[in-house]
Amino acid sequence: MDSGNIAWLLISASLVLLMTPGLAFFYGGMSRGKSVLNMMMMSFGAIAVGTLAWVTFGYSISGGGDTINNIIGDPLGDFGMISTVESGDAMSIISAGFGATFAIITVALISGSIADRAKFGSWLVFAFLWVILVYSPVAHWVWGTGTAGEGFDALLGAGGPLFADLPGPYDFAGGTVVHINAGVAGLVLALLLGVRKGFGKEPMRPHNLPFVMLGAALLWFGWFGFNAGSAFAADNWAATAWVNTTVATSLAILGWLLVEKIRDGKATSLGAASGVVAGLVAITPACASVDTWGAIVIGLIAGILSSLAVGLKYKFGYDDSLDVVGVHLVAGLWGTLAIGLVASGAIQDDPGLFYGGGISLLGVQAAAAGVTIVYSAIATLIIGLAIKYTIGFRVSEEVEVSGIDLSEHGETAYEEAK
Amino acid sequence: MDSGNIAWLLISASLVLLMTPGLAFFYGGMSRGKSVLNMMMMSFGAIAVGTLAWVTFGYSISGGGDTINNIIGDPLGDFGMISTVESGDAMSIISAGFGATFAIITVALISGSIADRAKFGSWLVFAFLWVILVYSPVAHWVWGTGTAGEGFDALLGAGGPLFADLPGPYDFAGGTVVHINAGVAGLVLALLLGVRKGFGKEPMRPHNLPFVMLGAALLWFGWFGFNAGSAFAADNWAATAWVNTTVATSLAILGWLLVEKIRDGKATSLGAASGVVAGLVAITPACASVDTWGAIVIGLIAGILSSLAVGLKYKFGYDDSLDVVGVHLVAGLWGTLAIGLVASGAIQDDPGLFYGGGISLLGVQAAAAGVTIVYSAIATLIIGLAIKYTIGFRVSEEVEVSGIDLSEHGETAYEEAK
Amino acid sequence: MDSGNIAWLLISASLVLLMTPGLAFFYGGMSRGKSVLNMMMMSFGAIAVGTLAWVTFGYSISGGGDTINNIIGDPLGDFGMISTVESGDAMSIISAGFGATFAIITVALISGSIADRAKFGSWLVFAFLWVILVYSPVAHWVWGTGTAGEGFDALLGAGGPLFADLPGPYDFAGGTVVHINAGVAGLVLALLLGVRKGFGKEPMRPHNLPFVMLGAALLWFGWFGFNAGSAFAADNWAATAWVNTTVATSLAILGWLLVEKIRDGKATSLGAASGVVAGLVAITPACASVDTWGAIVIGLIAGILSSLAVGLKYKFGYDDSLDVVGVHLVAGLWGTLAIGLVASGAIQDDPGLFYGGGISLLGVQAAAAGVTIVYSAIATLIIGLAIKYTIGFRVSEEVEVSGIDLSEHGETAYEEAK
Amino acid sequence: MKLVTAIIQPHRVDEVRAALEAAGVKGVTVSEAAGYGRQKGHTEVYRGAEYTVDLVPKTRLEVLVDDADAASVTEAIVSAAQTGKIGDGKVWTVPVDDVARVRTGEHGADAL
Amino acid sequence: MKLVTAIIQPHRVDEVRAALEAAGVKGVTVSEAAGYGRQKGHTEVYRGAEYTVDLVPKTRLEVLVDDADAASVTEAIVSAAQTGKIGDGKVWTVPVDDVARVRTGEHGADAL
Amino acid sequence: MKLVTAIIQPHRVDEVRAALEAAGVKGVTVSEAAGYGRQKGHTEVYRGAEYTVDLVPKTRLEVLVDDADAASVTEAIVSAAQTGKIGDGKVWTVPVDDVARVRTGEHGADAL
Ligand SMILES: Nc1ncnc2c1ncn2[C@@H]1O[C@H](COP(=O)(O)OP(=O)(O)O)[C@@H](O)[C@H]1O
Ligand SMILES: Nc1ncnc2c1ncn2[C@@H]1O[C@H](COP(=O)(O)OP(=O)(O)O)[C@@H](O)[C@H]1O
Ligand SMILES: Nc1ncnc2c1ncn2[C@@H]1O[C@H](COP(=O)(O)OP(=O)(O)O)[C@@H](O)[C@H]1O
Repeated sequence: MDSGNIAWLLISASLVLLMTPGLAFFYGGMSRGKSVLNMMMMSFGAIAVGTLAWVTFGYSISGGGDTINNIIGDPLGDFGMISTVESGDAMSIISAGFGATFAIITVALISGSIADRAKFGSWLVFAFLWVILVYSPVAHWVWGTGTAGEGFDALLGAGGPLFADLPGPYDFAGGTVVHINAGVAGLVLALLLGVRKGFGKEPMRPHNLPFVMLGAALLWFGWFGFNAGSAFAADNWAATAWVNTTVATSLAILGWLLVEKIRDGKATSLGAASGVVAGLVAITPACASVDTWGAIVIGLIAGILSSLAVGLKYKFGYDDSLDVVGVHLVAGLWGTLAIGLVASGAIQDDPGLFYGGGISLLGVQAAAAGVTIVYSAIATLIIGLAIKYTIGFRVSEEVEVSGIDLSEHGETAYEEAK
Repeated sequence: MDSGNIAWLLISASLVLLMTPGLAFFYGGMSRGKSVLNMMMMSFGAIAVGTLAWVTFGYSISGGGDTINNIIGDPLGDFGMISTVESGDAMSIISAGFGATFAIITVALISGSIADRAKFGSWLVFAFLWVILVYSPVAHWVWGTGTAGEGFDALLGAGGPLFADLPGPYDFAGGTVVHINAGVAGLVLALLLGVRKGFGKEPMRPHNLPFVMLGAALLWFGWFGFNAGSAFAADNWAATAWVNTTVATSLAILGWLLVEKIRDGKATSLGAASGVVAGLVAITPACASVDTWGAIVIGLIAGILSSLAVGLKYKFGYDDSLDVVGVHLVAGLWGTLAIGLVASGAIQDDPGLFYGGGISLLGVQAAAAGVTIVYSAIATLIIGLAIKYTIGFRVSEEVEVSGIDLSEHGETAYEEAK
Repeated sequence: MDSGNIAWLLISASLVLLMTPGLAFFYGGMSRGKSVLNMMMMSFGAIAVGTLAWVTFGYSISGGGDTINNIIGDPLGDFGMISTVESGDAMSIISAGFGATFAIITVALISGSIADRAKFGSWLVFAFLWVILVYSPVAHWVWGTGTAGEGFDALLGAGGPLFADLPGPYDFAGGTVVHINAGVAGLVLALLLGVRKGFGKEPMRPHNLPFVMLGAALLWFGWFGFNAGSAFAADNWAATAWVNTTVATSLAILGWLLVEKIRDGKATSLGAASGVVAGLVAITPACASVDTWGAIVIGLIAGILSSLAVGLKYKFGYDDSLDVVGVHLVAGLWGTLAIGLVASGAIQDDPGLFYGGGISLLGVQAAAAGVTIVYSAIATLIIGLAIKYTIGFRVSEEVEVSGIDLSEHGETAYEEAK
Repeated sequence: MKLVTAIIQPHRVDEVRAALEAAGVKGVTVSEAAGYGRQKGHTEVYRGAEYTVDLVPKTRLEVLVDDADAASVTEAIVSAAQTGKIGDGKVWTVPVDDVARVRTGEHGADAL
Repeated sequence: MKLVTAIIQPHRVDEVRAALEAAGVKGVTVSEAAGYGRQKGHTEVYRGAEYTVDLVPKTRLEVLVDDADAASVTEAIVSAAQTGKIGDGKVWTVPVDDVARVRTGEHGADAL
Repeated sequence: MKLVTAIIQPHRVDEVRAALEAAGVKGVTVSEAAGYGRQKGHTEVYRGAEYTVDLVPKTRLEVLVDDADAASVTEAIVSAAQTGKIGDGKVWTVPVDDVARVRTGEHGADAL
């Protein structure tokens, strides 16, 4: 046992747990004043039921111990995480905790696409099921078994044509498992629940931009645990991940603001905060694969791409209210694919296309993303439909107009004048 | 010197210091808009005078060095913490700092029971004296000497019948020292200062619920340092404490929301934030004594108990304004006693009643709680009375109505429109 | 490689990065509601362009590798930090990242002096240039070459009369490099841009004091990484820095509140938050040079001095809007000089005047401060003038009146009622 | 001249404004208000303590019009603001002695 | 009909509302205001800079009543709002030409 | 008595207040409002979505005066509030039947 590594994992897990309240502010600030509490409660609720889902079945499914046909871990393999906790092995114990924080933030991310209109109870049920049935299996494929390649091959039939004998896929901290996964699920739920009353007509502007900035700041801070903590050691991988995370995120801010300045004439604070998140998302899978130039390219392009992508929902008419698709799916995809382009080969073995590697790494990255997209879309749809046609998923139009905070939670956020 | 352990203590101390500003937001958001600054200032003031009290006498009293009849540490044993700092021993130095952060948050917790009506100067005097005369001795009994048993035996006469030859008491991170202690002191002060004008009639609703959520989030984040840091090493105890803290807190959220849903029809954000704190409090003494199932039970029941207990003040007519009693005393007691029931015996030696141990551990836990309650009540009352009848403790009714922020601090919290 | 030290540096760098969003809230809360976003954007913008400036040239200039006449590091010495990142040495990599966070917060501090009136684009240009041309050289002189003495001697001609064969100067975490430097630059910019419309007549009170408290709390939390992280190890220096940081800051709160209570009759929350920052600033250079008594003296006097100094701008008529001079320059100077008075000699070699050392340490500290002041003033002025007479630095009076958030960023901060 | 004041549901402001524009009204002053009346408020619960909010948010519109237009403007507001639910609000008219435009100092109908 | 407008101390709203209900008034419109007058404001100090707040928060109540009730409603408000301290406020009455209820389109006394 | 109501630019409040004091007016009630009119609003953009704010913030002043003073008070406000730019606002006068001072119960001119 290396106490330095344990110390880094302990604090990394704490940092990642803080990300979800950070998200509550990022999303909550973007909501309207009459639905900020519901937005925040979806994050806090995700922590509560996400932990329960993880401790009961999720951890076992995602783990690499006894598996069912190598495809998923045995859901009852370590029910209650008891044998891990009683092992007395500090690294195993805190890794189980670290894993919980990833499951939590991933499902919490989805809530942004269904702002202002989901029944709180239904959300809790969704989050519980989604962690077990969607997050945990995908985590198993990518991280549960040595390398992501093995996991996907197991899923698609061992020794299958896709990943065997090819490099990668690489996903250091969760480009596929977390961001593509959550982004796709967000899109599915947005379509399933339908647009909000007034979508595309009424403005629905963010009610508290400093809260959005606060959320972005806490997310960034927590993301150091997310990315550099994914080294599972306080080593040069962690240090590199730290530097790349900072560089890419800074450049994504600049990328997003540049688009705004050119297109709208003004660089906004919402743009800066959004750029922060887009950059963090894009560098997540790649943070230990690239050098500083790679981080610069990934960040800058992430900011540009996502700032353009958030407009798509008005074109296509899906109400992805707080842009889970435009930010997490788009930047997550970009970061995952970018490894195939700009991986330096210095830390991990396989360089990307522009660093002297062939096209195959890019192909593998795309395939991994594709499998995640397909699985996440189908599984999320099934869970969503089951909820919609049993307990119902959406509040009434009247509730939307009068404010979901009041009707779902019996509260209003502010009474500052008294 | 193990740099990994030092690193973990350095960051744990930083995390625990952050808890007090977190508390400022948790409490401040629950206050009315005209008294939020005073509420926050009681926390910031607790940091300032708490540090001074600790550095001068508190650290020496709580310490295990030279003692006065084994009952308390010699108050001038390490006046100014100079000999500790000059020892050059990193673990000793940062442990002294870590101890300061515990003293600070404990006294700050008390302020919730006297919201809107305490003179700021009197509060500072109270906090200074309380850290020295109440917090530090109790810390000595529980943590200052090898085990809590020895400390209490010394207090009650060495070799006394209560603790000698019995297991425990166990208090890993401060169920007795911090939460029961602060909860009792809060009750005493609430009674001493009397109810606010309008208590039980006017609503006095929280003026900013997102601030309450922010406070709860910062408290949780900081609490990782509190609980897992109390291992004084980055080891399996710390890792177990981390996992149990997360599990119990998540379940306490669910417990609190469940009661609300059943009783009031709606699960509130204030309930979720309150559940966070109740869970954190309850798992504090037990975080290294139980396995995951124990954490689930402790958390769930803490949420349920505290959500019911916060209503008691209206029944009994004491104005514990922000529920220091309902949350800290009740959940702190529950967590302390729960060790006697569900301690697994795997990490510490003694299992609880349901894990094959006898009833004696429960008895010892109850006795430790009892001693703390009695001492805290008497000593707090004496300090409180001394202040009340010299410099006065409470502002005038006019100040309460017009707002304590303005009259005590000459400020108003917001002027957002300009 | 010591994983405990790496873990501590990883988290320290994360903490220092969080300081800049903390500053955004500290400054943003003090702004008026119509310019809070611009204030926050100056911090977020500083992160974005500060990182870019550091990665490209700043790191190389500040570094101790190849130098130009020993005066500054070769600006292209490690362009892109590539060779550092590819070295695979965890400590070097994370130290480069740690350095970035210092450059960022230093330039962000300056923005407080030009609240409400700087063009955002011009600010970005300024921040980029200032990191490269002012921050990085000064960092080189003080930290880039073994000891600060060597650096300054190189600057002033090797073997010069000032620093050779004398003790010090000492600047553990950045009294000169960060606070004096930023303070002077703030003064220069405030003079260059001129006073705001209504300065000294209209009140311009802080629009959200809880945000100011939040900012102070995040700054303090982050500052543990800043001060204790500057030990570059989880050791007794770090532990001592941690304790001194907490003690001095607590005392500075008391110092500031004391002045307010005596002078204005009321201790304010803005005063407490300001005291936090003044104390943190003053202890920054001295945090590993003094014992607890030294920390008490430095903190208390810092609070008193800065609380008096913030009034100077009304006397002299410069609009240092959020008191960069009164807090950072004054407390930074005090802390730097105080080493010459109360350094204990126990950790570092040279004791101060009151601890049995001679006057020479004080002289050297003053000289180091002096050199920093002169260089920072001149270089900042040149950059500022260049911007003023090319792209312009200040918005129109109409923009100031209607609010810079709207005109520069096209946003308003709040719409809570909807 | 007349001052027509309307207390309406906040979410009908856009409709009313459109109706006023259609009726040729060039300016309106808007402010926030709250009302008691037949319409019920709601209850909020904080840590088990009930909190009754019986003031319902409303929006106040004020329109200065020529005497001749008062009735038609009132009807325009009533029909645009009507949802048929309790709490739709009131519109009333008071006589005005004089109006001045600050920018020009004009008085009377020219000032509208 | 008449419109009775009252500017009162914010902390007397509940008492006045009760008095109005007792007087048979069914609806009231409430809004926030601030006043200058004989009552003094207060001073706030931020980093040593004084900031004088001379606007004192007040609450405005508006009640539409039948001509006959104007005087008694005024008295009801005055006595319920009175604390005897400077700054208690004013109550005034203006003539109203017409009132309409938005929900039904009724006019006149029926609309109250 | 008369009630003079003015809708002005928020940043002219201090000037108007000074002018009113100079004109011997002892009390004023102030509240926030917003207006549509000739003056244009502005556009805000959030993540590429445009958000048009066409309500411009204004401040409402209300002054109760003796009949004889209504015209001079109106002029005092107009000249103090005037900037000459579109959006300077309106000042209007309505007749008042009666005024009461809450503190004393006085009526009429004594109540001012
Ligand atoms: N007598 C009154 N004087 C002033 N405002 C009134 C009066 N009665 C009602 N209002 C206003 O009109 C609003 C709607 O009235 P309410 O009685 O709830 O519904 P409705 O007008 O549809 O019958 C109230 O909220 C209040 O603002
Ligand atoms: N002439 C006036 N016109 C309009 N409102 C007034 C006038 N005089 C006073 N007020 C309002 O009445 C409030 C109380 O007036 P003030 O002179 O302070 O006390 P009092 O009415 O008890 O003598 C003021 O804050 C203001 O809102
Ligand atoms: N007919 C009206 N009735 C009520 N208020 C009006 C009317 N016309 C204008 N206003 C108010 O006066 C303000 C200024 O009017 P505007 O037409 O923009 O400029 P100006 O009065 O300088 O021509 C508006 O914002 C609105 O608050």
